[in-house]
Amino acid sequence: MRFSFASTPIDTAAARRALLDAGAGGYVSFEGWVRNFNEGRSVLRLEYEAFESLALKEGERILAAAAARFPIKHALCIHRVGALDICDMAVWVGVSSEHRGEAFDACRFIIDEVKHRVPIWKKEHYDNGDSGWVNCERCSAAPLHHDHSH
Amino acid sequence: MRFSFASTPIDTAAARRALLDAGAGGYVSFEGWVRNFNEGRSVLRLEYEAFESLALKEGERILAAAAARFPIKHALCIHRVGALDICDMAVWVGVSSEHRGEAFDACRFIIDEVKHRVPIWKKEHYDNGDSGWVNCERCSAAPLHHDHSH
Amino acid sequence: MHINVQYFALMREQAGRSQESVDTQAATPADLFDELCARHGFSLGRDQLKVAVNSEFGTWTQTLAAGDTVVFIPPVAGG
Amino acid sequence: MHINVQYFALMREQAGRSQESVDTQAATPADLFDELCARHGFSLGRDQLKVAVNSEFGTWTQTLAAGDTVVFIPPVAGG
Repeated sequence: MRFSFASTPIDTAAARRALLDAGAGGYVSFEGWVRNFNEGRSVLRLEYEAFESLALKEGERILAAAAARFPIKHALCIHRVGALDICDMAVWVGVSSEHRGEAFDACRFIIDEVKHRVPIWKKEHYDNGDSGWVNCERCSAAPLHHDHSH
Repeated sequence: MRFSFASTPIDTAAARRALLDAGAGGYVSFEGWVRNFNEGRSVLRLEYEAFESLALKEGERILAAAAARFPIKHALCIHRVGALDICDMAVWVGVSSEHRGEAFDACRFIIDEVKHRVPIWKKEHYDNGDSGWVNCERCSAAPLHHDHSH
Repeated sequence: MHINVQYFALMREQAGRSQESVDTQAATPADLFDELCARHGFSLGRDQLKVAVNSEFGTWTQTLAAGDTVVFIPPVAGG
Repeated sequence: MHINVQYFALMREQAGRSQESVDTQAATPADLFDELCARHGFSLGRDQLKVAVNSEFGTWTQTLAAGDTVVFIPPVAGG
């Protein structure tokens, strides 16, 4: 079980090979792609920044929790850092297991937890020249009244 | 939306490219791999055979049902036919969508339906020299008392 | 009348062929199956099979027409 | 005592640096944050941040020791 960062495009073929297992019948992978809009704004590109020393520990804890919770064979997660363009892959999760149900469940668990717990930040650059840190700018714009509906 | 058969290894990179979409933020893929055992028996290799003219129609209906049921961008399914070895990929499903939840749900729906509805058959070859058509041999061995627990 | 029959998987092995043209009086797929089962000795019964007529799922009781292509579909196992 | 502070993302931009060594009497991360907020004018409040001490999640009220490295963690957005 390994969580890692990549500053260049994620090599999914190599990562997938690490999950091969003669006893595995199912393999599920998730890729997060950079969309051209978010919350009604047109996005041109992104930057990801991580607090890597803590993020790596938290990522490993998520993979260990997935392995404890679901009877899987292998799981990996790789997250990009740095500048990304539309359609680039921001994050990859792969899980192999004996039966497919566990691979789906574990893969979804891992990406959900990564998005909520791992200290990684995303700055969006918009077509009007603005930019902003996702989940931060609106909070900071209205710190006493933020409703976290975003 | 396309369902297809392949008699050579599935080109997942090309299939994935067909799902790219600047408005898609999530991509989920499933691969079915040939396991080295099934129902307690040691498996050496497999053969897949399809009733292709009906299977293609039924596969397209499944992809259309997934698109009607989940707000996805694109979906594809490719199934191998012919002889496969352990760890070979037997089937691939890929789905892209704006948000990841729909991609997970649709991908799982598609593979579940393909396994239950599409006229494809799998013959397993065991390490003791026996072979058998999955879901058929035990039924036919005890046609009056089959409990379908397999 | 002549009916085309295609066989797959276990049915193909037990029929010893992947297709045949049958000259039959069978009015329905059920009648045709019983006739061919007597000839080939299939191990699966009608309750374990589905039927397709002209590359579309059909019913055991629909009326067959000359030139139809019939497939008896054993339990599937894709994926 | 000296405390090392690292900044990421919005906090880094508002502090105008990615790290600094602070000579402080702050006993806890909460005290340290209030001191640095007065200096740098962070737009996020403590209720919107988490805190890490020495590359592990910590609490606002734990006791700081000389040489500790502190990070104020804004809302995350991985994936």
